[in-house]
Amino acid sequence: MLKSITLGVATALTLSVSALAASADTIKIAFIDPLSGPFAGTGTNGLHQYEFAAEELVNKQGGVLDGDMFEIVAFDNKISPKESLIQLQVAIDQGIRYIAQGNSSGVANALTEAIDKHNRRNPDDKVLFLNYSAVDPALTNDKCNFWHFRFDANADIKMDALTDVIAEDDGIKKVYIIGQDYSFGKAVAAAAVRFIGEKRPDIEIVGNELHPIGKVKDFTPYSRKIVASEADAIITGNWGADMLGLGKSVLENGYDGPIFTYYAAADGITAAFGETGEGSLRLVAEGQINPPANDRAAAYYEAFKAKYPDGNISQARITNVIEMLARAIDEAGSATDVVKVAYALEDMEHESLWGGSIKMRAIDHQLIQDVHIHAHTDDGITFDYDNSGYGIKVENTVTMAAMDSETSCKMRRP
Amino acid sequence: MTAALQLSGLRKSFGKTEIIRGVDLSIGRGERHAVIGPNGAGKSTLFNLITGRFPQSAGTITLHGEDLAGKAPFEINRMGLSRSFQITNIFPKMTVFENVRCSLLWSMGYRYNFWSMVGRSRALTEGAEQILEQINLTARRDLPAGVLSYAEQRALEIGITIAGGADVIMLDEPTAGMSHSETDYIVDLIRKVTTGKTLVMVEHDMGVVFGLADQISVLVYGEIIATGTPEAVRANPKVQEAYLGAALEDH
Amino acid sequence: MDLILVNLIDGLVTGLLLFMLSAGLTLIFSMMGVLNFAHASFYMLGAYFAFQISLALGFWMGLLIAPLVVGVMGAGVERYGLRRVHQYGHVPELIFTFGLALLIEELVQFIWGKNQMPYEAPEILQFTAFAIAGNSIPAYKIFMIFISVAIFIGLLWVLTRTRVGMIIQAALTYPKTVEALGHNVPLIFMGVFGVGTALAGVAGVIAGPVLGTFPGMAFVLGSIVFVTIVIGGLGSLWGALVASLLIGWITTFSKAYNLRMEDLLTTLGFTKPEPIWDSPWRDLWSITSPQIADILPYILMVLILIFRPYGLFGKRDA
Amino acid sequence: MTDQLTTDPTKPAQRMRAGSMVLPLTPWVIAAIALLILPFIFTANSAITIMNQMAITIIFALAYNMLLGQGGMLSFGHAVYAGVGGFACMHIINNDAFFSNLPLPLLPIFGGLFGMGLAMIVGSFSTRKAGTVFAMISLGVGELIAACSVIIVAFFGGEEGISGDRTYGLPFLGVEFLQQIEVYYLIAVWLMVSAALMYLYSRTPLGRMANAVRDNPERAEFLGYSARWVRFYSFVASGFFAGIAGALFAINYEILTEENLNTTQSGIILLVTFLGGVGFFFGPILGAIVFTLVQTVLSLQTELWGFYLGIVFVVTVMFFPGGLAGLIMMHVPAKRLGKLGRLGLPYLKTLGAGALGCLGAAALIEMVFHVRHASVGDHEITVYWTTFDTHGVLPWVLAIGATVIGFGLARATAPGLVAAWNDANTPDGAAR
Repeated sequence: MLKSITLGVATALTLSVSALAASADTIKIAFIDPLSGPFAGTGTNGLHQYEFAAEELVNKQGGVLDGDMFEIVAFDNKISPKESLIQLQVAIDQGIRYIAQGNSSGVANALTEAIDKHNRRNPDDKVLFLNYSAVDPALTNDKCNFWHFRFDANADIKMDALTDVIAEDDGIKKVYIIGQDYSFGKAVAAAAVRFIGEKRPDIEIVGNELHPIGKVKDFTPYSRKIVASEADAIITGNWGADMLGLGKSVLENGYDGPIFTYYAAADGITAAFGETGEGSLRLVAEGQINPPANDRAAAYYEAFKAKYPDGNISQARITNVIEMLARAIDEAGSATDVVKVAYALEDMEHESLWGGSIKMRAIDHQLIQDVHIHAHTDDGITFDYDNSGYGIKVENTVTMAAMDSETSCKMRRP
Repeated sequence: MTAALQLSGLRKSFGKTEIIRGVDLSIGRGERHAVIGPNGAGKSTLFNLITGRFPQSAGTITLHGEDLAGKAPFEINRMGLSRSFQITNIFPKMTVFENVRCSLLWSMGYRYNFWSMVGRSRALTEGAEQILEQINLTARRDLPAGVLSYAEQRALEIGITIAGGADVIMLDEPTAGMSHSETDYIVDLIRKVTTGKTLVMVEHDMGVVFGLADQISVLVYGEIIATGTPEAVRANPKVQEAYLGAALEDH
Repeated sequence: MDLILVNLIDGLVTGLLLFMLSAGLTLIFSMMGVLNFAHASFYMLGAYFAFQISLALGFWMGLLIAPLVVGVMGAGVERYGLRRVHQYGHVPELIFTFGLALLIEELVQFIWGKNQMPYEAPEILQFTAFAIAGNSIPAYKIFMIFISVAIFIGLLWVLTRTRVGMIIQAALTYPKTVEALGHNVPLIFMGVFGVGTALAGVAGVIAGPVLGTFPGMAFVLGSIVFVTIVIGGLGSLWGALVASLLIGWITTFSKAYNLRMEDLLTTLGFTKPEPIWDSPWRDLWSITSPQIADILPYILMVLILIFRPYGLFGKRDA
Repeated sequence: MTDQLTTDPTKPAQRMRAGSMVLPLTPWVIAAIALLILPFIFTANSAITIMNQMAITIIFALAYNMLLGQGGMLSFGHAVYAGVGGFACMHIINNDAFFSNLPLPLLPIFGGLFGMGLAMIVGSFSTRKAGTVFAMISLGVGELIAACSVIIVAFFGGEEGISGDRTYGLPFLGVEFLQQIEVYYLIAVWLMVSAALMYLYSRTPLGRMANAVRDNPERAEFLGYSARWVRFYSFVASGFFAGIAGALFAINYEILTEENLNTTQSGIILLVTFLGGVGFFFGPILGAIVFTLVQTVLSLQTELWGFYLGIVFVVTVMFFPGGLAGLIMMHVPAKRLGKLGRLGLPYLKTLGAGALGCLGAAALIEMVFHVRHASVGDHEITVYWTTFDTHGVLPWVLAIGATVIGFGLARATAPGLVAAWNDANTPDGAAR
């Protein structure tokens, strides 16, 4: 890992010397995500998935254009917006045109604005932002711009899919919504209320609350409220320690219904939930891991595990990013003219490695794809997470979720 | 003419223990007044009451006719009363010159000024150098005060005390812990720098007391049992009985 | 009504846990006049050591050994670190413990990595002790209450019934005098620091399985422990107990009930501005008690410091 | 040899006569020239961004040192003053009607005023006491405001913060601040102005009394000054300059988030200031430069940079309480005696050996970390531009050897260094 960080990044201050344009035979993609600090695990795992995807899906297939190779250059942003902007500058100085980032919508918001400003102020070295994981709906709505492409389904789309499943379950009469007190948590709560109101007006929302993000030591009082409310289902957008804390606490304190959530897999969480989470955890995500959608996907996952025995493919969409970018560059006939590449990405249709077809919607640069509801289980798992024996298995699928959903994006095109 | 410092019915208790048990004392302008008494008589407490370090339990203290009740030390200082401490109390990390200059700032009207440079003020520099001259520390002016010898630090403390131009100077055991030659030196110094000012001091060394004071009060168990000229106090049988015998044994 | 009882028990668990940390901290402060910023880091070390020991020897040996190891480390820190820094004054001491807290966190990450450790309560305690209206009270929580109360009683006994305790008590009120009486004050300091950190270690051992054993656990709890002893009154053991329970219950109850600022403001006679999403006060109106539960102790502390700087039970001014 | 304050009393230091003291211009002129030409040496935008970051940190650290170094007040929540100043500026930037009439270079004044305003409110109750009470209130207030940043979305913008576009201000002499280099010069000018003002402040009566109150608040009270008000004014002044730093942050990054306010940021500035040295005016400047470099450059080299930083910090507090500046100033007496040269060889011996030991130890730490945490099968590590297998014996022997030999040699040569040090600090012919 050390190697990969040092590889691309010459010492920052001597950059003036090394700030040459990318050489003709490599196309560099800057990976700006946390590689140290509390989220380093997630970041590092993401980096491995990028490196592996670039190697397997592009470089081993002969590269793009006339044999140009992809190279992932890692930058540690310590999950701080400020650091991200510095690293963005470093990346641009190195002649990198493609910025990939995913962890934290806060960082993504900072990056998308900075990139928009940069491209306006420096028309000669424009860059594209490949957002593979930040799901704040605003990024493809009010805050959308031409340079930003989102490859994950946004929070609203996922909630749409999630509530489809809830709507079909007649056993659910009462729902408790709880989340972290920040933009994403609020977006999840708002979407949940909206969609449940539309699809199942008879469901009573017995609780809708926010708790401080990353500050709650003990979720017991929240669990008590949830148990006391006699909710049949919990919806939460919590991630990381907040997800683990909330989930374990409600289950230990007497709750036994389903917990619908976004992020409760891999990075140690699957292992930590283990048996406790069986039968309760329901995750909404794109990318079918179990059962493998096709032989190619299975082979790809096996190869990945052979290279990173401790790793997980927890962000299947990364392969879509790499494949679609490669195709767009080929179509545009240039890796340096990012405007052309961006136009090539717009409305691109693609067969995902993980099954199903996907499409980059032009009006808001939101990728439309199949969204699955997974169950946390150890039954029928081909590829487990955290080598724990437990993994996630597809239970329901919404094809091309939210294909015609509305957007408030008013894209200004160059 | 009002007295420089007037105490009436002054009392102070800590919990149930009454340390100062009704002190009445009047110190005239220009007087050199020494408060003596055996250990634990309450001399330092009396000092601390006058300078606002502790609030009194009862009674009044007036400085030039103004009541000091409820005043903070810095307010009392601004009214023209300055004190030294039994345990050397200077600014050890600052230079000797800085120590003296800081003590001049308020009296020279700088208050909380943050727009003029102290280094630019001729008056400040000259004032401070004059004080250094008086306390014979000119040669040490640029040393951190903490590295001075004990006697020098005591001299500096007296310099700081008088620098602000207060007309009532209170010295708490200025010669404590000094050798004979050092004591003589400090006594001369005190006499020199307090000319024309009201001096109140607590002192154990009878030589110093009789050499400096023109009025003496004897404090025993929180009460003043005698006040008068050195000769009168020396001759007072009550004092001899209550204090001098004991004190002489001590030393 | 049932829920109130459940919350009282939950709050008690939180409060007692906090007390085990703040008891050691307040003892250390009263003896040495230094707020040990790294106190919660020793709590974290306790959890990690216990986890490591439990892998080999089981939970109970962890409970026994880990606090001892932490205590020895604490004594070492006092002997070779703090004592040296002491000569520079209080501010460098505070900065030293602050640096130590950073270093311990980095050290833990260095050794155990960044993920949460699978440190679990022992099998024997993994059952529901009883349930009140569908809310189960895990046996482990009862065990936590039991341990903390036992420690409190033990501490009280040592402090009031033994010679060492007398000396420490005296040192709480008259630190200089005790020194003058010829007691080996540096040794007492080292001992108190060791015991204080060992107490934090115990807290870590028993809290690790419930609150999670991860590198951020010290940071999450760190500042709240200071808040506790400041509210209780620096140097007061009873104050620490009362403040711990107070904080435990305040946070538990404000999370368990949804008090809304909107209701409060309306009761006070304010009218809600319309449309609310356009008003500069929108965030004030939408505040709910769970949202601010964890910052209530800070508000309480600032108020206490303004109006009663020596805390609820403190005798000496900080 | 650790305490830079103990000077030989027999040899009065030849300090500049206070009476004739004017701003010693030379270092300032050098600094100004350096600031002017740096962008011509480091031309990359990222280098300029890092220099901007450095300059902002310098201003913030100097402001912080007005409290810690000059006023003796330890704050655990100073980031909020910079942060609030920055947030206020961001709101000004987003207020089109007002901002389009305001030249961008004047914006930091508003940041300063807002930082100062907040400092006045908090200072009114926090500065009554110094020491632990002040530290605790600063921590409490810091935590409160940081927590508010996600609750009070209208002002702080929640988790994603608020952002704006600096270029919509009134063009200043035709400059619209589109490019980083233009922002660089704006920040550089403010750096010079703020640093000079803060330096001059320390020379005013209030600045001098801040030192006096730090050393001995009681004595200061008996000189006519209220220790509380002296602290209050220091606090407010510090808040003002912190606010300026925050405003410059807003201009440079065009975004402010919760991380500008949180306790981590407050801790960092304490670390920066203390590492640089609180005893001298230029200490925090050194600290800010070194820290920014460590953060941006070392963190690219190793994941363990926080670990090394923690060690360095604790070692500094324990052995060099004067920080970097203190270390440098320790050599002033020897230089005055003209005997600095005599330290060269002993330094080379001991520090060279010590450096070898440190490098060995660092390699060892990296290897241990790699063996413990690298993914299974990943045996390759690159340390000091050399790639090798961590499961082989040779690298371990080398690293352990370097550590042992390095520290062993350092220890063996240390007495020689101490002797040389004493010699260099003793005037020739002085009887000792």
